[in-house]
Amino acid sequence: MATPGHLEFRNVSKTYALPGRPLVNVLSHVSFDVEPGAFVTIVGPSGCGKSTLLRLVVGLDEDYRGDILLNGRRITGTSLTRGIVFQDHRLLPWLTLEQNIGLSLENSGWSQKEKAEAVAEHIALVGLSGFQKAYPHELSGGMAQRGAIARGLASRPEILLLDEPLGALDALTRVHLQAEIQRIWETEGTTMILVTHDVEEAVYLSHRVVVMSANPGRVVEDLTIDLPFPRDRADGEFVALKRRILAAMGEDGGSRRDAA
Amino acid sequence: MATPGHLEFRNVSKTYALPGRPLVNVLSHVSFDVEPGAFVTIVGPSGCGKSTLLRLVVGLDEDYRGDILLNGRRITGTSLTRGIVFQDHRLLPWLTLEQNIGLSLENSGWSQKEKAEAVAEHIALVGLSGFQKAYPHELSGGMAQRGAIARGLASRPEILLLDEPLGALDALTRVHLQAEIQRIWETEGTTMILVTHDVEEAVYLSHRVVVMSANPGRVVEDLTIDLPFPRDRADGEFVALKRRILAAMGEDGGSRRDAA
Amino acid sequence: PARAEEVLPSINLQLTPWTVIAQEKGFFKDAFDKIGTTKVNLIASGAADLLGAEAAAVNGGAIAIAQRMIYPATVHRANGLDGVIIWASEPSNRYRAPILARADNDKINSVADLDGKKFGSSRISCYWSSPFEVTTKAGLPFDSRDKQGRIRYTSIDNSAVAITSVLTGATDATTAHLAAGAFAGAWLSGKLKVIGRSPDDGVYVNNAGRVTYFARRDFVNKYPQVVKAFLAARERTREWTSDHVDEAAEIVADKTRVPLEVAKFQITHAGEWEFMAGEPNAERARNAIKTFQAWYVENGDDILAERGLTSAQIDAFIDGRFFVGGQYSIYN
Amino acid sequence: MKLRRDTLPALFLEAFFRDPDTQHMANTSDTIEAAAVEAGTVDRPAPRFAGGLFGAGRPNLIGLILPFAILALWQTAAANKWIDPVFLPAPITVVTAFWKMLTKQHLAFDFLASISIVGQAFLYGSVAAIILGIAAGLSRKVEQFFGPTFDTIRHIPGIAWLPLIVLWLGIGAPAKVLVIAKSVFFPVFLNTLQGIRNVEKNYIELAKVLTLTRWQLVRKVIVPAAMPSIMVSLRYAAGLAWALVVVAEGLSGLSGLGFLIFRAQGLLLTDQLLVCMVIIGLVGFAIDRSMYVAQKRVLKWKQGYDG
Amino acid sequence: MKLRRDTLPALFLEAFFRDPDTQHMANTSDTIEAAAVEAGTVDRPAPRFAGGLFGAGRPNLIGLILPFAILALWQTAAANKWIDPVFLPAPITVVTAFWKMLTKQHLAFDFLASISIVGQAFLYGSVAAIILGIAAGLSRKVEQFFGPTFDTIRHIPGIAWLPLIVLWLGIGAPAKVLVIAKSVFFPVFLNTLQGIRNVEKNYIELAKVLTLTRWQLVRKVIVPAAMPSIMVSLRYAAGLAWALVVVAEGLSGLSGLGFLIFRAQGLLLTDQLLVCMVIIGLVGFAIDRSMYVAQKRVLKWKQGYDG
Ligand SMILES: Nc1ncnc2c1ncn2[C@@H]1O[C@H](COP(=O)(O)OP(=O)(O)OP(=O)(O)O)[C@@H](O)[C@H]1O
Ligand SMILES: Nc1ncnc2c1ncn2[C@@H]1O[C@H](COP(=O)(O)OP(=O)(O)OP(=O)(O)O)[C@@H](O)[C@H]1O
Ligand SMILES: [Mg+2]
Ligand SMILES: [Mg+2]
Repeated sequence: MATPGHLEFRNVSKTYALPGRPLVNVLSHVSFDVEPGAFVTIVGPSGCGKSTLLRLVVGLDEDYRGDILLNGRRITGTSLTRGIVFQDHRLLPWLTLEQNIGLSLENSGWSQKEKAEAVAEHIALVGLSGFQKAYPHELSGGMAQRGAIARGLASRPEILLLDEPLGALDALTRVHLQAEIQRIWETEGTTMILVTHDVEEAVYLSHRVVVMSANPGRVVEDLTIDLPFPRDRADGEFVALKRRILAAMGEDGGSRRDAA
Repeated sequence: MATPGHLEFRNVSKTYALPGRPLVNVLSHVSFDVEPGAFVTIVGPSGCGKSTLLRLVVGLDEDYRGDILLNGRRITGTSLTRGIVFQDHRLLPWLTLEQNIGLSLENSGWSQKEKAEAVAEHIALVGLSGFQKAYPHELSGGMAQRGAIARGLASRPEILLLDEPLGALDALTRVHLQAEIQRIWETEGTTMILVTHDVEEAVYLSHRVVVMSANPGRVVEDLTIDLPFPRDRADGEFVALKRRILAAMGEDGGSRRDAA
Repeated sequence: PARAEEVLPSINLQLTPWTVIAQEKGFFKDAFDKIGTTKVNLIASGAADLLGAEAAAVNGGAIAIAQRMIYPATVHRANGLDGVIIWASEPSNRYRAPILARADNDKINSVADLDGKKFGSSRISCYWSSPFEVTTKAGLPFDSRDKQGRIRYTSIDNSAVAITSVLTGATDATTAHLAAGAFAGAWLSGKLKVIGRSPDDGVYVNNAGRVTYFARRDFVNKYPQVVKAFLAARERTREWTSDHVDEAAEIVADKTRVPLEVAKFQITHAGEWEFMAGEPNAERARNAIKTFQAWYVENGDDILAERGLTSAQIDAFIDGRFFVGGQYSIYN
Repeated sequence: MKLRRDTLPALFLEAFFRDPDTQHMANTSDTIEAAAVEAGTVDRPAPRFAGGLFGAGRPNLIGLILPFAILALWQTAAANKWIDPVFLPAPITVVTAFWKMLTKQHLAFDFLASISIVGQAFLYGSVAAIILGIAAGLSRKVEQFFGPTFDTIRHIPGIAWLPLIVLWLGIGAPAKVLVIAKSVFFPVFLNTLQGIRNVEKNYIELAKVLTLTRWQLVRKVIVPAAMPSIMVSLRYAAGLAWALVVVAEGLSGLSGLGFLIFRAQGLLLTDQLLVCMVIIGLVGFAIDRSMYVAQKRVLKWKQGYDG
Repeated sequence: MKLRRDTLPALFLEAFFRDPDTQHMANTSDTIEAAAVEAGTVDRPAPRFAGGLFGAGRPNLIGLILPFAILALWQTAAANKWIDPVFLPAPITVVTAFWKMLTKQHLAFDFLASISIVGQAFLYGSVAAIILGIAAGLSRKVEQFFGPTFDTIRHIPGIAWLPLIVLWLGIGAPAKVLVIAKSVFFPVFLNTLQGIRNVEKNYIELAKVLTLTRWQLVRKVIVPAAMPSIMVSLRYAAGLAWALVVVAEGLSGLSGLGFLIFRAQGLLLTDQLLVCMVIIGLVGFAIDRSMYVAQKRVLKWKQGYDG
């Protein structure tokens, strides 16, 4: 269905002015490529500019230096081919869960029936059947986050940006959704860019892990994960890669994951 | 500083009405005790009623069956002795970070100087120095969450409820804050009730782990963790406890954490 | 010899062309000082007049003695306002409330031309009672709330709107006191012409068109000497003004903030009412009310029909003490 | 907003006799009350409302205190002649006057005349205001284009415009409608505009990401989010429209409540004046409550502060 | 709100000549512009505003189109006598009249008279409305107590109250102030109340958890959150107060712009009428923009939709 495109970051820099702290270099000379259909994960400490980077890709902010090119052309504005699951769920409080998910299909060009099916299917996918008519304030934190994931997946974009989509979920639900995301990535060929704090998740799911660091926000490591799917979390190479990423993040020694 | 109290849950039940789905049994006959100064962690799948339970303890909702007793008296209303860090950060958008944290000290009875010190100290604690004057929308997701933690800790309540406070944080920051929370718990004798999705975190930090399950929300396991502090995450008993909790949550077999 | 009375140290009066002259020339001072009333406040009551608010002002003491045309004054009394008329004017004249049309409207030159045309004026004043008589006598009754007549009558309370309507053709005719502040400008602009006048022997000129002054009954009973002094000052002002038109006009222009030519017009126009002579005879004043009341009721005035005054009420309404032969009369 | 016409009177009764914030609950609780008793507790906005006088709802008794106090004061003042009856006739006199006006003086007709003017003016004024408000809200350009002019014009008293309005529209119904509609326009326009400015940027970003069209953005995001603000201005403007019917009908005519008020004032027919005031007040109140209930239904997703 | 008095004129100029949403940026960018050039890009609300005519800001040229178009139309209409000069004198006549009124007829004095009435009425009306609005917002009980009565009274035309107001307060300044203050009261009251009702429940819960007192709740949570709503009603009410000064000053007195308007209408001095209209419009506009700028500063935390 989707025809994925080639995404390039060329020397992307961005600054914010903050009161009492003149300039924050949120992104500084960020450069890397994302192949069509790749699964790239971005990890890095809180506040290092991951969400900012995704905002640029999705086209919400065009005020930066450098270029973000899709198929060789600079990204301008938003597009249905680039979807995002925001870090906060951003379900509209005046729409029911169903309507919230349906909103992403408004301009899909599908028939009413296709839309209804897609909505129902994705609600089931994230385990929220029965809450179709619930308003966001009637959902728990994790449920709302799952709703947001359903909304992001439902419209089947070519490039899907996921900003810590699984952060508020328990391990079981998390594993289930990881599997679903992976399945969709494989069957639809969607290019996925995932932000996560869970390095294991990063290694488990992705082709490539981009490690960022803060002050200024920059890329410090860009690792290709060549292990075959499905991956074994206990595999030696898997653990070694995990450790290497953690090391890049400055987390080796004393970290509990390291010890696991 | 704080004089902790004894907290009892006696047959606590709560129901919500949802459109198209008449009644949700959010909590069903929940009973357990929390000793003064204990560190209790609640784990359970998304939507099983953890946040609801904390809302009841903090006194935001008195419409439930059964009793929640503090020092033998039913909890009514909110009190400065019971603090909470909400699952969403809930920083007030019109206050700067500093002011947001200061808000929790309004009625502490401390002098201006003490308040200012406490604010500065807690901002430093969560690694947000330099962002004192930033408004919430100028913070990243994880930074906002850290701000909320700072607010929760600053007023030194006797009982502190933490609703997934570390969910949006990278591993390094997370470990650092776990250590801080543990330190405060030890030095101040605060009773801590933590909701988390990270079972390792639960075992690492707490005296007791209460495992909940959904539909209806109920307690399925109530485990005492007797390991000495500081704990070793690689310790055999530690891993066994982790496994047992995961099993109680229905996560054994196929779970990645299990495999680790 | 007057009884010992309470002294009224200060009095509030309407700010009108004659009162500003009386104030400026010291006629008030001369009349009031004798009875211990040392302060006269002139209050500009603007649109409050129109809205019945001046009755409230009189009642609340904000104005001691107020001017009102006899028709609304009667209705106020009928509604229970506990006041008395302490002065009534001589009969009106044909110049007081003429029917006006646009000067360049050659289709309408007389009352007869109004058949089927639109007429807009305030329903609660001379602007209704005068043309009502004229057109009724001409066989062209106004529309009323209940039935259609020959002339499309509509009530327009805002005088600026009434004039604008005629000037723009939204209505064909209206009635106004040309000497009134709200109309003098329009008349002097030359854009209006007179197409009809109240008949000299008619009800309006002789009865309904009279001007009155009224005050609260208890005020009058308490301070009859004040009332007398007020009337005396008025009389003196009237005489002085007719001898000193230009000086009077300057005072009026300055104190009521109107252009000089307008002020002069307000004093000299034949239809003015500020400087009219009084009706000395109480009985004639009473008969005036009785006559126009009967006439209007007979001709279908829905308001008076319902709220008329009895003869006895009318007799009491005109306070004879201030007319010829009365204890406090200035005519004696 | 989506109410069928025939439900409006019912809504009004409901609005008056029930506590406002039990409205929503009352609707659902009918069906689930039984189940709830067995299964546990049912969540209510606040427990203090449980078990009212009339079952699920409780009549707004508190709200009746003040009106009755005023009525009692009025009656006492009239009985003891604190205020001259010519300015404040006794309530019973007013009732008599009402009856007489109704049976003998076509009061119903006047009422219809006024309500038709008010209704039209409110409709035109508020529709124009919402459309322009949305346009200005969506585009800074539009706001900048109209803004300074509107912000100047709206300060100029309506009365000052009268001659020009008569010039263009005469003194018939259109002029009256315009006078009222102009006054309805501004509060609704400003509140719509500000309501849109206050829509959270996050939601707009979401809409951008979902590539909603302008129209979808308006319908799905902006209007719902600005609705509380728009509704309050509509409620206010409905009152304003009534208040202005007097000015408008003073413009011309021999019918309508405004005419009656003017006439009653000029001639000191205070009983009739009070009849008109009470009618306008009560009708306004009824309209207001219907709109309030409509608002509650439209905004049932809203988790606001209930006091 | 926290502005010193002497900054107000400056604010007004700024408001007029700059694009509204560059205000905030303009303040910070002065200090950091230099640094930004070196270090990378500076975030601005929208890039389209970068590099305006006057440096950091851009004059709101769009907003001048309509006024100038109206002026041009007016001049043309007058020159070609489309409209009788008695209704619409040429602009130049109006300017002459303005000069004459200013130099020979104490226009400044009338202006001060009006502004003092309007200022007082606006102050009393809006302060009362905000206090009562907050009280009603905080407590359903208070709302229910006043609600029905207010919602009835506010529909009753101000003009209908005149006799009673005159009876109690006479026809001097207090009566005028009351007439205007009453009209200022309701929009501000309703918007304050609704603004509070719209404060997110989450924030109220937070305040409860922090055991803020009522007063802290009001100051730290409710007022900031309801501020956008309150501000828009204040802006609107300021306009209303001006519009009503005519009614109030028509009531009585020989001074003030309202009196001048009435007199001009009566005497068909249309040039003077227009002078008054233009003055009121421009003063109203100035007040409005000052309040707008104040609002922008007070609400600098607000991430709303910028159009
Ligand atoms: N206001 C409400 N109205 C109706 N149902 C509600 C409401 N609040 C919560 N619920 C329901 O209560 C259940 C429990 O919610 P709760 O927020 O306590 O879950 P949780 O255990 O915190 O989940 P998570 O880990 O996802 O945050 C959910 O099914 C939710 O739909
Ligand atoms: N609107 C803004 N104004 C000023 N500074 C901002 C703004 N938005 C973000 N920032 C700053 O940019 C930096 C990066 O923010 P970003 O949200 O991209 O971080 P992140 O990597 O997503 O962090 P997290 O993992 O905590 O979500 C932070 O220092 C933040 O303070
Ligand atoms: Mg982020
Ligand atoms: Mg939760």
